[in-house]
Amino acid sequence: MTWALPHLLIVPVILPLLSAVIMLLIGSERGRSKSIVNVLATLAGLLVALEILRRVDGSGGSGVIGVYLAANWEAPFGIVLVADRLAALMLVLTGVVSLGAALYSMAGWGRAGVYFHPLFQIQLMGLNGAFLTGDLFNLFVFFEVALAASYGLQLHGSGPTRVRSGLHYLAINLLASSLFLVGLAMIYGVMGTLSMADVAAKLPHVVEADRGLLHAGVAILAVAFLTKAAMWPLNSWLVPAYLSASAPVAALFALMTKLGIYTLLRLWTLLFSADAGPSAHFGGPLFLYGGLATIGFGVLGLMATLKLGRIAGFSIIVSSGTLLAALGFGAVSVTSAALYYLLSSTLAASALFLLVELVERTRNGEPEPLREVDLEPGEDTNLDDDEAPLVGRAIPVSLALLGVAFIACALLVAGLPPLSGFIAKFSIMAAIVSPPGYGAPSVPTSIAWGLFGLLLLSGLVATIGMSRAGIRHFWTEADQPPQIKVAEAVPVLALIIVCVWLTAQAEQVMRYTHATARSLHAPTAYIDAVLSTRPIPGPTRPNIDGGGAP
Amino acid sequence: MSLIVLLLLPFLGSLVTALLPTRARNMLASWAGLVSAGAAAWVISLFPHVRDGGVIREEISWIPSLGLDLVLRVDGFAWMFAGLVTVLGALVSLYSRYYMSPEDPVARFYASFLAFMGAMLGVVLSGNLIQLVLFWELTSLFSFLLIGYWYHREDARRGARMALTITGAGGLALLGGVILLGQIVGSYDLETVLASGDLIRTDPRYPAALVLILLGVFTKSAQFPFHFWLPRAMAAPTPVSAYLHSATMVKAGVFLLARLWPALSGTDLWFWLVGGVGVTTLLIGAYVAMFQNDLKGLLAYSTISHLGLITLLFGLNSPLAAVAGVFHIMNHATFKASLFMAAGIVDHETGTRDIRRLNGLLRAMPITGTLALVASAAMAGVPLLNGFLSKEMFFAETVFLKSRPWIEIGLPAAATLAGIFAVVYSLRFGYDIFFGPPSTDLPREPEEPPRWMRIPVDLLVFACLVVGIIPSMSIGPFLAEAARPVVGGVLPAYSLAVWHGFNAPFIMSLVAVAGGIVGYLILRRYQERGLLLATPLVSRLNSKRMFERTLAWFARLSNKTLRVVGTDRLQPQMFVIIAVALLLGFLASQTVPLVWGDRARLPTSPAFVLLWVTGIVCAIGAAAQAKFHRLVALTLLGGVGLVTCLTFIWFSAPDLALTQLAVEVVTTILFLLGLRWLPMRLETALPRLTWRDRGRRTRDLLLAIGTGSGLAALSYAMLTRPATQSISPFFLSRSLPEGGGANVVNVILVDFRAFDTLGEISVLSAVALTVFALLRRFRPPEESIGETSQQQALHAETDTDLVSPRVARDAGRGYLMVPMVIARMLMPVAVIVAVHLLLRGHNAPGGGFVAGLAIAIAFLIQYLVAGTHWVELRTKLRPARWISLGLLYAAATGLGAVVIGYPFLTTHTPHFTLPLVGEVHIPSATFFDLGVFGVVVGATLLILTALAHQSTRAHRRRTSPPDTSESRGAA
Amino acid sequence: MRLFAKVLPAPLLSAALLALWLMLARSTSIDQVILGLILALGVPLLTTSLRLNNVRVRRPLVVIRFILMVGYDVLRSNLEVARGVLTWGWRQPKARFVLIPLELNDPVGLAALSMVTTVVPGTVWSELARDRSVLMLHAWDVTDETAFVARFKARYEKPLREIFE
Amino acid sequence: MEALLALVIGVLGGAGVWLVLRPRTFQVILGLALLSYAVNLFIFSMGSLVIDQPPIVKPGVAPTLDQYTDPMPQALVLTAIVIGFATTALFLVLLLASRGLTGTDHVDGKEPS
Amino acid sequence: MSPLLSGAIVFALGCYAVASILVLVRLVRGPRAQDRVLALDLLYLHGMLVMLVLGIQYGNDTYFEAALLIAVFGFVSSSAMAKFILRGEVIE
Amino acid sequence: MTAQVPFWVEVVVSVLLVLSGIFVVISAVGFLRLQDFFLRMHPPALAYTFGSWCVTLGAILYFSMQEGRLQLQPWLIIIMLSITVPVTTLLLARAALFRRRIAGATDTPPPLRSRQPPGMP
Ligand code: NA
Ligand code: NA
Repeated sequence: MTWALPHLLIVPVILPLLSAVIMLLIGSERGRSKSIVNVLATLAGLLVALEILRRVDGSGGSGVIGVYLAANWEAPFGIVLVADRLAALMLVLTGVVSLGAALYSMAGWGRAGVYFHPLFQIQLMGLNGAFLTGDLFNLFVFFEVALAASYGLQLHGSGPTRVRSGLHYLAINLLASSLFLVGLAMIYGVMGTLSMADVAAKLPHVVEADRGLLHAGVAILAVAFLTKAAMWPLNSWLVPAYLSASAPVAALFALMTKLGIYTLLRLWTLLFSADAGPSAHFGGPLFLYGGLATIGFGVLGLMATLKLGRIAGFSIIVSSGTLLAALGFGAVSVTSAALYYLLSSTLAASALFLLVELVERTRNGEPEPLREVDLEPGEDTNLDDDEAPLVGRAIPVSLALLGVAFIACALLVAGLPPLSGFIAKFSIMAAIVSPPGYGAPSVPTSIAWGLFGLLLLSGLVATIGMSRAGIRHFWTEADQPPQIKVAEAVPVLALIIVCVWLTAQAEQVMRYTHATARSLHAPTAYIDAVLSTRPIPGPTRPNIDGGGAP
Repeated sequence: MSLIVLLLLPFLGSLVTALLPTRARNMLASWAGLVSAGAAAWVISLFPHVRDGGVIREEISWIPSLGLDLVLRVDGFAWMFAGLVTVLGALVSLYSRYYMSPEDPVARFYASFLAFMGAMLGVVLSGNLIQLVLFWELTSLFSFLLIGYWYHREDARRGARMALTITGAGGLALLGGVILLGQIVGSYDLETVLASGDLIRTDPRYPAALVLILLGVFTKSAQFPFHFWLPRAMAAPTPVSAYLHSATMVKAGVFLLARLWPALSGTDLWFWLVGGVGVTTLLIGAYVAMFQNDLKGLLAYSTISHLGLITLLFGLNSPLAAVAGVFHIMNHATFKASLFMAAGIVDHETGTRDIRRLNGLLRAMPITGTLALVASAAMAGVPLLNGFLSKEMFFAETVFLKSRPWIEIGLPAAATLAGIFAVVYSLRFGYDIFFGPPSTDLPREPEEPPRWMRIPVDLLVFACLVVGIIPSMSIGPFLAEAARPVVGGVLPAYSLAVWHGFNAPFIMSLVAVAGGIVGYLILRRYQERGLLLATPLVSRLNSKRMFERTLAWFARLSNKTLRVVGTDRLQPQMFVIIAVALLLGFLASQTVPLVWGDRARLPTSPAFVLLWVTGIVCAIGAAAQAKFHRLVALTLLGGVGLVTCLTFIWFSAPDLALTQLAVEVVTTILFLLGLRWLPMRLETALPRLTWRDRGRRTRDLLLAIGTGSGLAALSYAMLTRPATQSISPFFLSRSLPEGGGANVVNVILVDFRAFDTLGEISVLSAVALTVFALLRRFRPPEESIGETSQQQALHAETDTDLVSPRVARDAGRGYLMVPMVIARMLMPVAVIVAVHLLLRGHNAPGGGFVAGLAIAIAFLIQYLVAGTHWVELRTKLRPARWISLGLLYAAATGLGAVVIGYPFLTTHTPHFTLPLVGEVHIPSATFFDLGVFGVVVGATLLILTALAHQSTRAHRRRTSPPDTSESRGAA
Repeated sequence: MRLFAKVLPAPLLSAALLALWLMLARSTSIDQVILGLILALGVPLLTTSLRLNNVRVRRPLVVIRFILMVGYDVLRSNLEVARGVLTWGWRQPKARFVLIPLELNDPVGLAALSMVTTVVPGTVWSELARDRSVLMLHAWDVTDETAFVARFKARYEKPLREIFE
Repeated sequence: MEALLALVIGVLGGAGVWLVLRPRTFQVILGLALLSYAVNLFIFSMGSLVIDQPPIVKPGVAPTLDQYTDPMPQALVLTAIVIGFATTALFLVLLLASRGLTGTDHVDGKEPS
Repeated sequence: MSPLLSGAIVFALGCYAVASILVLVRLVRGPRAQDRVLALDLLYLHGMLVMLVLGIQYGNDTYFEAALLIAVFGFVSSSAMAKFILRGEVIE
Repeated sequence: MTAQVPFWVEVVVSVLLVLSGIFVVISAVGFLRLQDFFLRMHPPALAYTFGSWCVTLGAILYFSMQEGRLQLQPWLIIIMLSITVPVTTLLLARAALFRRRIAGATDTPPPLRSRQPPGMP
């Protein structure tokens, strides 16, 4: 394992922090320079993430697991940062989405309140840290970092709606954080360690009498993550919070639920793999049924609303449900497909959130309809009505562009061809019904069929919802073309282009996700890499012994 | 690479179109025509390659691991369809040039049109089933854009949406079916699938796969009960209808039926599903078509009927029927396209499509009229026209079918009945509008259309005639090549002669024509009397209306359900989260029975018990008082905090005790600052408790008790179990020699787990910045904007000592004089204490957190006694700067290690030898702690002073009367 | 001299801080003394705007005598009030508000007075007139108000005036 | 002692939960505060109750868990206390903002109908 | 440590605890806010005394840091409350 | 470092602790049972002074003897306490007066007036 730049792993955490500090030092004016710093720092973060990904993927095959001992203390005693394929993938995803959001916010979005850009960077720091850390409590800390910044970003601009939903968002997250701590404490109490790899290594050998306590702790911990990952019935907070947030923030928030998913994926594959003895596959059914229920909930939401922002929110819930259910299968092929789906759905949701703002700008001042649902049409309008001329309307260029972007987002969200949303859905469906012995899940067929059907249904309902909303926003009397700044259009298009790239390069991406899934489901390499990394001998630590747990 | 270019050609054409000027209709039409004609020529030129069962196949690797590669595959059948798609595309392009109004910005039209053509080509050229689904859904998408082209019209919007919903849904079902098929076969490759018919038909998943695929087919081909979107789609411009609803979009369904015929057909399920749906659609479509008054409506229902016919043919499980199906696909495309175009010409020239208003048009437009009449005759199945041939084959198939008796009788009867209906509606289309006395009240004076507009119709009708008269010479070879792959490579014996003798099918044709004419006359009679204007029997059964209703009902139902399973209220959400955690925690803890451990218990100390009696009473009191007596609750909360702090110190956690104490102080001030802006709650102002409230409270109380018990049980179990393993001895043994500090907790915070601490100060910073940002926009409650009641009560007294530091120039007067002296006396002391805590932290209780809080408290005392104004006149605190410098400092300490080649945050303990002092050890962790200190000071002060500033802001906002006495007093 | 005032603006305070530091450090080792000196010099400079300035304390002997006297009073009053509490059922002290005209005007002196009234049980500092001319105390047991006022002024106000004014 | 501490954690947690489920923002914030006491004590209780063995290493004393209490939970609690303080502050300000903007102290920003 | 001193320590701790309970009654009963604030202030004092006695009991001076912190900053919360009662506003 | 403390020291310290305990309880009893707020403000002083001085003194004595040199740190505590306690009591007394006056209580003296008309030197 050769890391030409030994400190590369720390950069995704430190770079945002330092950028935030610089922006704080720049002062309260000079919004322009701050937003430029913001974009540059985010871009640099993306480049670093890409480099990490390149190195982690290495020469293909089993890949390389990068381990960084923060403060030079070996696991399980100190905090380690671990970059495996999954972490690298999440870093890159974060980089792409955040770059989009940062570019978008260049169009004056930072002016709606103070400290937008520093909080943005702190949010990135939290996300990156959470993806990289190999320590449970450190995970909590970075969750809190990301959340603390997200509170500020969600409330950015203030106003009754934001404050109301922000209060709920905060209260629920504080509660979830309490659960996080309780679960964490119990894991420490039983296992005597906080390093995820160490917990995983020791878990098969837990004293039988303690296993109940350990499971209770893990279950409580899971509730915290499931709340953040928006599993029904723990997810009512999501739509209002995301809906009220400003566009770039909502786009960034598309990552926040994925953080919950990531954590579940990481911990469950690591801790409760097939090697975990009596605890193997602990909690799998919960994810399955919870995921199905969550998709169902999302489908209801998509069906019940005309509002584009809500559609975007519920589509996030659907994608959370899909990912949770996929996680519940605990099979390499499903996990691999789910990872691809995660990429596509996150990018799509972010693009959609950015787009929603621009689209709703076209309906400036128009009152919302009284009813959320569309009612039946009046008596059949005569096809031959002379009043409405048979002459089309010219669509202004900006609106046409938005329209194209909207269609792309709709296709992505609904999982319709030809974009990556389709590939993702297809690959999940193909994986869950694949015959046993074909890298196949050991899940009851009825569940697999249920998920299969729900995936189709959610696609249909998303199509209905998106077309309804699209008609309402685009096929309407546009008094004047919407004013869109380049900085706002570019990120939307860029995110869509990334999805197009995902589509075109699906084979390469899936090779990567498949390798990721394979190593996730065989966590020994991860555990070994973490526990065998030794610190650098130094003046205070002249002789590094064999280490390992006492 | 020819096929991929062929496939891309329309899409590229579409892109170019989108970039062309939006109103340059000549250029746009020429371009579209050129592209489609080019594609058509290309396709036609491929015929030699597909002759005699030849197949052209091109593969582009895309996602081989998923079995999804781009496979372009042209066999006879695909070739025939590709020909239809491109040739008709070229004709429609030409036609549209004249049909669309000069004012219409047609760039969007042609762009969507070409893209649709590309998608359709993609469907027919697909050699991979998933790829087929992909293009299939694209046709739905582009047809949506085309149908909704005139989106300013309500009918266009609704029609487009309905089409998308139905066909999109079908496409998803198709995807499901195809995936199953792929799982059965082990490949999505068309050839493999087609070769695995027996494997498929015997697989247990066959029914599911078949149903799903048929859902796709039926929705796309407007089969009953999904037929209703098609008439609605007539809101599209007529060229679109001519293209989509004759030759392409709706034919995609039957295309797939034919395509997968070798793999899926041949079972009873197939027969019943496909045949049953086909015959139903055939009859219903024809029946409804008879009563249509809109030209396009009539054509739409007749299309439905003909599609039903084709479906039925494929459903009969007979190769000959399949050939007939293929043949009818071609014939129907020809005459129906020409009919749509004719209807469009009529509409274009007269301004209406109402059959009742249109009469005797033959005089005004003799050529168009003749063409339309010939085409409608083909539709009716009149001999010497192409429609007759395929219909004759159809009749023959129904007659020679071997099945149950009632089917052997019923099917020919149904076919004949449908034939009668077809004659009736063809007569309505042809005779009703072109004969009789010419209309006088038309919106426009009718005349022949421009010559080029008619040319496509000319060509199509010519084709109808040629095929109808010399079938085997004209269409014969093409039909053979098209049908061969459908029936699996071996064509059944059939003859394309016009005259097969006086057999049963011919009798059926005669009956149909005769019956049709009679039927038409009867219908006409009735309608002249004002009867039978709407479709009898089924007019109540308006499925498109039902569709809309169902959709709306679903939306409403979802909304209602959503309100039950989700909520926008906080309380139920919190309840659910806690309840789920409790439940899951309980269930999980039962993995093995929960038992208490046998670790030696600590002897109980009575004093400690009494202290916690105090704590518990405070906690319960706070819970009880929080609603109406906030200050009381706050006081009680302070009691809880104190006892917690005592617990920490009692059980060997001095660091925690210190921090908890300092946090208590700051939190109390914080709460009090907040209470200033919370108007009083009056206990009497509330209605009495209802039973529902009581129920809710009981429920909450139970959950609270449950959670409390759960927490207690878990902690007791943890407290009593013998500790088996822990990483902590490592910290204890390395703290001093390697971490350079005796206080292990502090060494953990600034060394072993310094990374946590870095995150933690980031949290603190982010929260402080958020609070500041939020308070910048703070709007206090109406009731609290003014002075507090205490302050108002004082206005009567001028000589009071209760002066407000806000207005006083010298805060050291009045009741705050003594506190201020004490506070100012304390300031340097506090600094010393803080420095002490900070520096000693590494070896004894203390550290950056508590030191920072101490400094912050010292400043807060100043604010408290002297007021914001006074303090900020004398010092510039700049808490944000403290935060940023603190963060920078902490990060820089960490990066210092990187500079000398160690991981981030590695600590070093340099040793200096100073004169007088001797050897000095300064662990770099102490510097890190200094950063922590800075952030804590800054964040605490930023939060609290921002809140405190609200008072001064509120007072600045209203023009307060100057305190005259004070200004004099200070003079 | 000016330089001296700049470097050591409050020598008394600096001395107190040094003592405080050494007490906190529980050590009189050379490094702690040096550190204490740095702090004792630096902290007053740092906190100039927020600490007491121009405090002058005269007559150290009076100070010591005063502290001892207060200490004695504290002990005596403690017993008195404790007895009062324990015998509350039989004999209730004559508690009342007492107005004390004040000549002491120095804020620090007044603060010291407030500390004295607080630490001595039986007196509660209740209100000070705005111009510092009258002080209202709540006293635990006052039979003769004039005597109480006279004693209070003599025992506490007078020494404080001597020290601070 | 162990039973007492467990009882205390239970009572604090229960009272916190009760308050967190109440409709008024001030009740909720007090509830969250009580809950964080409970959680902090809970984490603390993972390290077993030890008297007079603070984790401050003394020369000549074996660095084992028999001689010192477990420092790790303390470090975790310390972090949790600080984060808890920060979030409490944020919640407070948010509830004030909500009260000002919506005119009610109900957690949903509107009085229940 | 002799039994005498340990007995005295137990006695003193018990006294503080009993006193805290008595003060708690006032804290809960009030009747007015000033009573409660004073009660809280006294509780803090008792807490400080407990810490000092524990310090003697275990011969460990780390307990004094906490006691000192109460002595220096313990008054702040009760003072702030008192000011709140008096002015309705803590920082003006 | 930790030497055995002479017995007489233990006796003295014990007495001090017992005294402190007794006084603290008395102060609490007084605080609880006295009827009027201003009366209730007196007993706490017992705890603030005698109660804490005894313990502090005991601690100084004990630790000084134990470690063989003067340990004055506990002394800081009573100094700090004496400095800071007045702030709370003073504000509380003032608040009580204020609230009683607002409520119109008859047993409360009127606000103090300055001798000179306000504002005159
Ligand atoms: Na007519
Ligand atoms: Na007193």
